[in-house]
Amino acid sequence: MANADCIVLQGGNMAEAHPVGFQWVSEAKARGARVIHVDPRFTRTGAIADRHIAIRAGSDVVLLGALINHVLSNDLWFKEYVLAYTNAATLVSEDFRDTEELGGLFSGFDPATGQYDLQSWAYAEAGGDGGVGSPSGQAGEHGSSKSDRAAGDEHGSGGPSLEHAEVLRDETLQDPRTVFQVLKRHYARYTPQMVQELCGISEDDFTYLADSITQNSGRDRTTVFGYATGWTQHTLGAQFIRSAAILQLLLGNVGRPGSGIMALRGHASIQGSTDIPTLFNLLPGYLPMPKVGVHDSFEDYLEGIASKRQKGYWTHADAYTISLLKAWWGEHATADNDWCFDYLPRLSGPHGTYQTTVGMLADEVEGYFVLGQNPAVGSANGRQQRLAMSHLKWLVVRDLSLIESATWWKEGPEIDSGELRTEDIDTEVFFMPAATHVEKAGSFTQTQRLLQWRHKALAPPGEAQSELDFFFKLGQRIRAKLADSTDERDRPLLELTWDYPVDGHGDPDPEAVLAEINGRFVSGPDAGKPLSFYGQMATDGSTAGGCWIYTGVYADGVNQAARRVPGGGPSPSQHEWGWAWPADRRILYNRASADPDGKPWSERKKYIWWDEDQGKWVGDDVPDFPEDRAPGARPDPNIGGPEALAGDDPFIMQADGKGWLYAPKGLVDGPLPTHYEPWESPVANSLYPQQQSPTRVVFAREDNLGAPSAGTRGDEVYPYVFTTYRLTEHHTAGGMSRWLPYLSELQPEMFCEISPALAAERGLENNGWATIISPRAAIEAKVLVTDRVKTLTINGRAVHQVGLPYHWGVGTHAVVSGDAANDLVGVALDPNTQIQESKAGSCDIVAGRRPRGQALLDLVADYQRRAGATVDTDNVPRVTDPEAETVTPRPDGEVSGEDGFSRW
Amino acid sequence: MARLSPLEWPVLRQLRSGDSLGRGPAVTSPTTRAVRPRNATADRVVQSICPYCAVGCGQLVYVKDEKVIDIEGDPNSPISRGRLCPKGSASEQLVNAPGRQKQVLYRAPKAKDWQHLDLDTAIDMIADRFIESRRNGWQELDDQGRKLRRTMGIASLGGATLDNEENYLIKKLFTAAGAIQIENQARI
Amino acid sequence: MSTSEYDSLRPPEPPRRRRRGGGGGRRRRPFGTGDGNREMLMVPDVEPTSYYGRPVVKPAPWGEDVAAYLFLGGLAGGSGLLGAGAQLSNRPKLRRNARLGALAAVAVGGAALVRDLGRPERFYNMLRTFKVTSPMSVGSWILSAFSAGIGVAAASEIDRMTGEKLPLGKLRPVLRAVEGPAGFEAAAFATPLAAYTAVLLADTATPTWNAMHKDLPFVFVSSASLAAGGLGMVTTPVEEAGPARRMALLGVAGDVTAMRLMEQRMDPVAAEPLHHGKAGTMLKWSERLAVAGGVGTLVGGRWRPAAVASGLALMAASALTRFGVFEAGLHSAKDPRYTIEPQKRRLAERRAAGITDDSITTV
Amino acid sequence: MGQLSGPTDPTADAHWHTHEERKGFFTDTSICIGCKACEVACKEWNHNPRDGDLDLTGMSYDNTVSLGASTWRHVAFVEQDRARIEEARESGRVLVSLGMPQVRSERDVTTSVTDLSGGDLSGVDTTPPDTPEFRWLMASDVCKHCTHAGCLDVCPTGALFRTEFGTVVVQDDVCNGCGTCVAGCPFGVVERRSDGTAAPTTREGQKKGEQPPIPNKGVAQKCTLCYDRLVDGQTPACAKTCPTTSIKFGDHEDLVTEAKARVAQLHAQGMTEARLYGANELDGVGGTGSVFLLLDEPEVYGLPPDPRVCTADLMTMYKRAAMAAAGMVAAAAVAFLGRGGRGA
Repeated sequence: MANADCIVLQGGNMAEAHPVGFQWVSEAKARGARVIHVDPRFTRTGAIADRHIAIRAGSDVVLLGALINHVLSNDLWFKEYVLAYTNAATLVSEDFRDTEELGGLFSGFDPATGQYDLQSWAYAEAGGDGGVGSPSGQAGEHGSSKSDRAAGDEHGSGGPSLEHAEVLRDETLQDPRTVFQVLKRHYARYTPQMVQELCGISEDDFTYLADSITQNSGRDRTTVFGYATGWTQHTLGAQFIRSAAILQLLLGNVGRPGSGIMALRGHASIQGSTDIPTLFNLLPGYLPMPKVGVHDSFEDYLEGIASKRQKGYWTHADAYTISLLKAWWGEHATADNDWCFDYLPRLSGPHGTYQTTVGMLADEVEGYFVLGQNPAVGSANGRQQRLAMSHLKWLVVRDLSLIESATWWKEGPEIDSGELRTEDIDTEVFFMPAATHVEKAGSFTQTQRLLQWRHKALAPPGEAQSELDFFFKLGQRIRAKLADSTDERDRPLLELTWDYPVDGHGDPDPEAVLAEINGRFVSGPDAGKPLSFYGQMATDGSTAGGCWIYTGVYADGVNQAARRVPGGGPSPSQHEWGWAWPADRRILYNRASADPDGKPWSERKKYIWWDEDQGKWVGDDVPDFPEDRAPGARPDPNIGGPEALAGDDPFIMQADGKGWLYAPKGLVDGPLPTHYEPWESPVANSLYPQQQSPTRVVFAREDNLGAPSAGTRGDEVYPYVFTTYRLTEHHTAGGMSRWLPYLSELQPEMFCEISPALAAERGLENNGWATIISPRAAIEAKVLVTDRVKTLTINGRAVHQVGLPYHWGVGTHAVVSGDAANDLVGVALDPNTQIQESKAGSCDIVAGRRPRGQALLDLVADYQRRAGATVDTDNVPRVTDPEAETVTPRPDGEVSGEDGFSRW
Repeated sequence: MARLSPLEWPVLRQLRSGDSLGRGPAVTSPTTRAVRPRNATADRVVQSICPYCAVGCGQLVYVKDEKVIDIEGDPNSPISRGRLCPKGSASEQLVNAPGRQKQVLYRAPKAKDWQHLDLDTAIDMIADRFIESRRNGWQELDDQGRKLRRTMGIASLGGATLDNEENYLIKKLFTAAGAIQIENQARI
Repeated sequence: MSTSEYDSLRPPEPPRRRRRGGGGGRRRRPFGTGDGNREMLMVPDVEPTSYYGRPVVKPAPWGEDVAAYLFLGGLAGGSGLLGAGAQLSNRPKLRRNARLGALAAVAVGGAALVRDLGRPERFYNMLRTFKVTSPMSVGSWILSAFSAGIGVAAASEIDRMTGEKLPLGKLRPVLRAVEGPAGFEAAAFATPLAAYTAVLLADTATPTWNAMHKDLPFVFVSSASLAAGGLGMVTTPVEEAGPARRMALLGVAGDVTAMRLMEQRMDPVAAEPLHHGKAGTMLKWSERLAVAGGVGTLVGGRWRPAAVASGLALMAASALTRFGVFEAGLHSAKDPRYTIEPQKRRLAERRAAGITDDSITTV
Repeated sequence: MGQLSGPTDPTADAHWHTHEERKGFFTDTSICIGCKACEVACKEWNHNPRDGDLDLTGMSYDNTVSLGASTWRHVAFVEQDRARIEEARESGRVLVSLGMPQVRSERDVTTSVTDLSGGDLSGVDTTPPDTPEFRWLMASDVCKHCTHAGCLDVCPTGALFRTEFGTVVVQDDVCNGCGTCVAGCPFGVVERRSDGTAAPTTREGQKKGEQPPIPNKGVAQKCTLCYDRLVDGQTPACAKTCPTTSIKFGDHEDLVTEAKARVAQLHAQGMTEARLYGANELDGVGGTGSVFLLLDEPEVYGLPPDPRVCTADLMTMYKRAAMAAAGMVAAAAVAFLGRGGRGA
């Protein structure tokens, strides 16, 4: 980021959320880079940006789409880059129909299930049959081209599968079916006027932004985008990111120094916890969890990840999977039993935290582990979360202090309101004290995929223990109790490799676990030796490794994540500090930092280039490309795998080696980002008849009612937009900050931020109290009246926004407590990522503190009644304009899209 | 001061040193003259990483008498160059927080308060419940007779603040047990 | 819904007064009307800006003990002087009463000072150094020297009063021998004792005190004189109390004149706290009592009851002067206006006069 | 005897024989992001207790209010609209037009800019920015470590002393809490930590959230510029942690040079509201060890516009006191020499 010439921070408040990361922005700015902050609020990031542009929460695609339109229609795109490195020239299937024709929907929508059939979005085929590489009819892949196959998350390190890499291209870009032309048509209606109308951004600001990024892109210059939960936490969060990606590809800002789209993530190991996922839909290394009916056999499973005939490194998924199974089940995993593939449980749909919550409320889930997280405060619709926990038989909370998720049964808001009585709650609660980061050794993976090892400084106090220790011992205990079991279903547990070396206290050695993750040779001449890169993984069971993308972190038996050469060593890529996956590359797709001929685009932006004399790629980083593949190489694409990558296919994890302007697969809600209004919005979508994302995941329940959208009856009851966010001084749900006096005193009370105009309209005073009411709950907060929150003019009407930090919760153990903003948030999810929409919702705000007890419930109910909010409101009618729908539903009972791009 | 020697009386030191205004070394106390930074007295310094956000700032942990006495930024880190945000700067307090809970607590069904449980008993009880709920929520086949081999009785939330190794063990154990409802803050 | 028990506690009256008495708690005094934030945002800057109406300087953490000491120190100093005069002019009753009064005042005043310390047990550190730049240090040495002398002199008086009952033994002759010199030693430190407290207050960043730095010593010595005179009139029969009366009268004249002159020469904004609130009231009454006591002395000073009444009035006047000045200073430190306005004015004046190189703000 | 005003070397004035470079801070508020890491790092290092009552103040994002006994770094937050920004820009222009000694030629400006940024300047935007609609100022305040420190000179016990680094430090083991320094500071920095016996001026928290016993009760407290760290060659905690280098630590002389270059750079970019605070040794406190770059008048940040160390006038005060004392002696003489009042 420090190398960028222009930095656009949108959907993220970097200075507040990542002050230390922001030093690189400061540095770039000191060097002369322009910094632009696009956010609903004037934040601490805005305070030192060159310009802050206020945007209505949830309208980012309109702005980004308009920028794409601006770049395309003014011929400002980076021609050589786009032609060579993206799929701009690729032809799209004739069956594809864009939103232009269908009132805001793409072809393939099934209103009955609320899902798309992705087949018509595919690339055009030589044979003209349309499917994404379906040369032979409906075999394998194509039989299941339903939306649930499109698993963005599973492609965390690359794109989704294509059957093969042979695509039709028109290098002149003139064919109306080229991605380029499709893009042009799709974004034609995203005009600066539309930006003004829907985002509340003046044409002047738009021009400033557009000029800044286009003038700072090209051979000599680069622009970088930074985003955070301001983009992900929407019903079309993944598409927000996609639209930035399209823009960046068009401008040539991917794979080069000071370029790209940076995810600014909020937790120490949030990247690590998707790489080695504690997520329902993934196995380590972005291998998918098998799904019933799709992955019933091991062959189906492998074929589903990547066709052997596509380009790139995903074609070796079989080796990665078999190595994983060998790591888990050791000698029990053999070729004969498909390497214990059947030991893996099968998914039948999404099993995310909100589906699990519903499962708890239905008494299906009995036991719940809450590990260093605080769902009673941090999850959307907090009341639903707490009520769900009261249905559990048992709950294990592991944390440093008595967080609200451990104490809701005696001091939660529902006890106060009378909905729950402590003596009626049957849930057994175990509070297990956890170890802090200095009381255990282990690795975190930070936001740029860098693994850094933490050494243990001292032993945890009292009965506190690490998760590693706890789960290791729990596993031992469970296995001991089941030791005599002959039950078939206990075999995966009993045959599991669970024999890590332990210290004097019986605690497992974390380095041994890291070694298992890295992988080793199980047989052959090198048996027992650690693998040094994932290319060594074999399909014959001779290697074991728990997470292929991390292979190399324990190369040569050395903990590479613990490397601590001061400053990372002399190289500009700072290689000698920690270890980055994959294979210690610091910039992904860095082949794109050179032109198609392998020369640096410019001296200024030199990074990786082709050295003719040595016959290989050289530069400041590990080339993220086959090292000796010459720029001019043009292997037969049909040979598949990395060998099929041409010398100008920098996107080595994509099935066609190109950057995707148009996503024929991988996203379940459209191949091109399209603006829909949030689930709850007081604004009508002026771009399309379709108001909301047609594929959003909704939970139509009494405890999750939605506010009427603009134009429907009762829309005046919740007239304001609220948006939630975090502050520098606190950490997420507060478990690691509200217990610390030094942080608590800096932001001691829950507050809301409103504009002077809204304050005048509602009679609110600075530092007085306000009650904020949504269809889910009512909370109270102190008021900050400030010009930092702008009242925007949207569609000619004033739209007021209410800003709510979400760090506080109701309890008595923290140094500071308060009502939780997340209680207001409804559960509506991005179908790609299953991330909830916490960045935009509808509410009302009135002066004074909220009522207590039953009166609080009455207040919320009264609002619901006045708004006419029921389980049907904005939940059932997914398609705003039914006659625009032309797609025949497919009779297939599969449940909708799980997974996605979750990068948060 | 005077206890040491009457000659050390600062007034006399003022006279001796000519510091008539009593501003400098003439008025220092023995404590001041012997001052040393706390971190220089540490028994050991351990390299670590900040536990808060995902920037991954380097930290130095100073330990004395098996107690953390200071946590500072690690100037050698190319990520953070020794700097920390307010949360990172507060991490010594995170470790030594006055409100930190160090004992296992257990709340029985319908109980109005916590009781203490020893660690081993707690793990044993959790293991029993794990096995039972796993069994109760077991699904061998779906309604079309296809293999599911899973349990819906157990769920887990968390992991984004945990180590890769910890997440790995959790995922491994839960998957082997057939528990699929595993989620973390990556989605929240 | 729209009203609750807390609504009535919202601004404009700062709601959190309940927290702690006295100067504690967050001083959330609005600057002008409304709260600071809204003022910043919406009210155009007609008055000089401040940071949410927060004070710029901090008031000394001194309680009324210190104000009492200002009075008692002056009283002691004046009495010490009277005592020495009586010694020289052979007025034994006046001498005795002045010495005893001085000792009592200095003892109580010293105790009050110690009590006001944050760490009273470390009071002896006051003599750890000698710092001419620190009126507190200089004062501590003066106070010690004065106390030593007056202590010896008064001890001798007590011994005489009790009919030589004090168990002095062979030391009695010594005491008698040094009594006189001790009284003069004390007298040598008596006027410094009465005057230094003015420097103590003036040598601060407290706007009203600092603005008084040229004239406050005159006010304080006058006030000390009238108080000591008053005490003499109260304690001493009229026949020996002539000097006390004259000293009181001179004190009253000096006090009233010096106070008025001082107010005129001060920055008008910095002088404001002398006229408002508690301080204003006290100073108004101080002047009235001083004049009344002066008139009483002049008219009825030779009649014991009138002398006693006048003496009491004068002592009260002196006490009110000290408390008033003390209070006005603390008040001036709590409102940023008294710091900012005079400073801006003097800066502008210097700039207008062509002096542009001594500003703390530069480019 | 040391000086009481005007330019001087404070370390030499304090009769240090070992000579260290004078140390100080340069706080560049134009790049402060208001994260408050400095406040926390300071408290953590110095083990200062939590401050305040854990109530929101309504003062933007500032909930620690001011420097005090337990808050030695304080971040101010000021929200301003266009009118105020224009005024600030204008007042900065006035400073330039006053012909202050530090104004440099265009050429110098360019050179210093280059020095500061170390090369690549192709992208520097030198067009004056439009006056924005709104701005949010953040500034981390700290003890000024004045060349002529009022607190130090009025301290009767020698608890406050000038270190070999030219900084001003309270010795906790010496201070008896007389409080004179509190009134002696023209910047309102020093405060006596509440001990419960004297009138409390420290906002000691009342709400829950136990903390360890409060150290140094009843004793004057302020920033030490991490004296204990300096003697070991370490950087003060706040400067070390500052994510954006808004707080810079170093040799005072270098910092003043850097500060002047920075203000020139900002002026070259049209940000005439930028100005330095404390970088003038001719000012009322002889220049400060902690230098600030501000974007508005000092009082906007709660800083005095024209501070003058009280001891600068000390000789006048003593002279006047001596005159008054002499007057009192004269009055006493008159009283005794006058008629009457002597027996019968």
